Amino acid sequence: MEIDVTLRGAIEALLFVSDEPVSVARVSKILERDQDVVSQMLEMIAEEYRGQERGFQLREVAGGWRLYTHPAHHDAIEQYVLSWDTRRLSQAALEALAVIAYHQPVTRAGINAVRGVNSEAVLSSLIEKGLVKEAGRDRDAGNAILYTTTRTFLEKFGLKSLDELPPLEEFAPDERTEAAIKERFGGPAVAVTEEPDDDSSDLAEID
Amino acid sequence: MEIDVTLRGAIEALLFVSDEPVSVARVSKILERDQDVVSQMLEMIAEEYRGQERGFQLREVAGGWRLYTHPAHHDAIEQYVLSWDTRRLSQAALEALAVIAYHQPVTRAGINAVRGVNSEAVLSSLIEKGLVKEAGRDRDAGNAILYTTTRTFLEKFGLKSLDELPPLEEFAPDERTEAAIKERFGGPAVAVTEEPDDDSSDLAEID
Amino acid sequence: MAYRVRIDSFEGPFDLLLQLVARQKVDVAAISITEVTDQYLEYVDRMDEFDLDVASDFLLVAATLLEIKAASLLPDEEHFIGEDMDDLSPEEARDLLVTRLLVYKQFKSVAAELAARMEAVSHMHSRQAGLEEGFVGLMPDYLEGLTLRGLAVICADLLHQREVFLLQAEHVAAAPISLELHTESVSRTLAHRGVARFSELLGQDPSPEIVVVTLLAILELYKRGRIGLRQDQLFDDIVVTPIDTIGAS
Repeated sequence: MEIDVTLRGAIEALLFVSDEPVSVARVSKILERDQDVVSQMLEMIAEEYRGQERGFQLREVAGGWRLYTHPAHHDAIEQYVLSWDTRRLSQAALEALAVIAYHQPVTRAGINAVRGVNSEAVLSSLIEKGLVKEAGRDRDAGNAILYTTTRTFLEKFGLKSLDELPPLEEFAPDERTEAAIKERFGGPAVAVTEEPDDDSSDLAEID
Repeated sequence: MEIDVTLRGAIEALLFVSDEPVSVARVSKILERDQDVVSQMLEMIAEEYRGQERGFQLREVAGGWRLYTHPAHHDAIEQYVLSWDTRRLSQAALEALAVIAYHQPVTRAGINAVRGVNSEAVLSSLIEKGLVKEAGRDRDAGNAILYTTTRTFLEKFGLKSLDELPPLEEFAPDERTEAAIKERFGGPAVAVTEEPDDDSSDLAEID
Repeated sequence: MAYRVRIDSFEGPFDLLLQLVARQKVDVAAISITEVTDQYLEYVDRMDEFDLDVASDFLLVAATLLEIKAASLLPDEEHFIGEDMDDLSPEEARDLLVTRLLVYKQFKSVAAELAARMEAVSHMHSRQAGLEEGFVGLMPDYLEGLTLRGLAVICADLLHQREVFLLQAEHVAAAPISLELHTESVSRTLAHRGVARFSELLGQDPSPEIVVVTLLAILELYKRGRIGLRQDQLFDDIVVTPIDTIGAS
C-alpha cells in the first residue's frame, strides 16, 4: 500500500503545533479528508513512531491525539528543562479527585461525606490546577455547586475518556478486611469462620 | 551501520520540548556523549525526516538545531491556528497577569502570596499564550524562577516600556476604607490628608 | 481562605481511624472499640494546632466513637444517644461509621492507583514551546477588551483584599477557641457528670481564654434553657445543673 505522505505530513504538522489533544473530527475538517482516512493515518503514525523507537510518541487521550516525548527519555528532559514542575498531588488531593472522578457530578458535601474531612482547600487547589471544574448546581441539595473532572484530568491521567477509569469495584475492601473492621468496632461477629491466626495478612491489607 | 536508537530518541525528545535552538555542546553535555557522535546523529535525523517526507523538519540555525514544521503545510497550520478557541483569559489568569505586570520580576511564590491561591496552572497558560515568560532565577529565594511579562504583552497595550503602566496608587482603596483598615489594626484612625507626592517611592513600597 | 495544617501523616479522621484499627490485634470486640477510642482521643488531644474545620471533623468522629463506646459499656443504652444522632441507635451509629470507613478505604485505594497512573503519564512531555514565529500573529487576542486601567484595578484590588485578609487572620488568631465547640463540650461533660461546679468544668490550670469561653458557654446553655445556674454567695463557685437532671431527680 502506498502511503499518502502529504496527508501524513499535514497531520504531523498540525499535531506538532497543537497545544492540546486534537480530535479526528477537527483534523478531518481542516484537511478536508474523511474521518476514517484521518483515523487510520493517526493509528499508522503512532505505530511508525513506536516501530522506529522514536523519541516522541503519538497517543490518544482526552478525546483527541497528541504528541508526547517517550517516557524513556524523561531523565534527560528533566535535566534539560530545569523548571519542569514535577510536584505530585498530595494524598488529600488525590482522594478528593478520586471521589469526584467516580461520583461526578458531586457536591462538596458529597466529597466530604466520603473523606470524612472538610475538602474545601483541596478542592480549590484542584480547580486551580485545572483538574476539576464547577458544573452547575444541584437543585435537590440547596443549589450546592456540583463538581466534575476536566479534560486536563483525562490528559494528565492518560485516559481517553471517563469510561477508562479502573472499575471502582476492583478496589472494594475484600470480605475478610470488611469483617475485620466490623469486628474491631464490636459489631455483630460477622462470619469470620477461620481462626484469626494469620493476623498479619489481614492487618497489612487494611493499611 | 547500526543506528543507536537510544541516542536518537533522546536527542529527538530534547528537541521536541525545546523552544529555542539547542547547541551540539549542550546536547552532548546532557546526554554525556561525544560532540562528534551527537553532530552526526543530528545530521542523520534531519536526513531521515527529509527522506520520509515528515511534517516537521530539523534545521540547523543560529545557535544550534531546532525542529520546525515543514513549510509545505503552512496553509493547513494557518487554518488550524485561526480556528483556535478565542476564549478570553479566566479571572484567575487576569489576576496573575496583573500581579506579574506590576511586581516583575516575581517568583511563583510571590504571585501566590498576593493572590492567596496557587497559580501554577494559570502561569503555564499565560506562558503558552506568550504573555509571560521565565526570566532568570532569584538567588535569594532558593533559585526560584522569576517571571516577567513579554514584548507581546507590551505591544498589546501599546506600551513602550513598563514605566508607562498606570501607577497603582490611583486605584488604591478610598480613604474611608483605608481609615477602617487602620482602625481595625487598633491604631489611631489617622486621617489620610496628604496626597502621595512621590510615585516611584510608593511603587517601591508595594513591591 | 483556609490554611491546611498537616496532622502527622493523616489525611482526615477516617484515615487515622483506619490506621488505628489496622494496628490493633483482633481481640474481644468490646475491648477493641475501647482501645481504638482511647488511641483516637489521644491523637486528637495531641493535635494542638490545626484549623477549626479539621478539628471539628476529628471531634465529630471522636464523639461518635465515644457514644458507641459508652453504649457498649452500659446495659441500658437508650439514654446515651447524643443530640447529634437523635434518630440513630448506637448500633446504627456504629454501622454507619463502619460503612463510611469501608467506602473511604475503597477511595483511598483507588486514589493510589490514580497516583501511579499520573506518575507514569508525567514522564511523557507534551510540547510547550509555543508557536513558531511565523504563526504567532494568527493567534486569537486573549486580551481583547481588557484595558490597561482594568489590569491596574485588578492588581490594586488584590493587594487590598490581601491587607484585609491579613487583618482578619490576626483577628482569628486571637480567639482560637470556638464558642460553639466549647459549648458542645461543656454540654457533653454535664451529660456525663450531672451537676458540676464551674471550677470543675475548667479543669486544672485553665488559661484565661478557657475561663472566658467556659463562662460564655454556660451562659449560652442557660439561655437555651439547658442548664440551671446557682451561686450561693458573691464570688462563690457557680453550680451548674443540667435541666433534664433536675426533672429526673
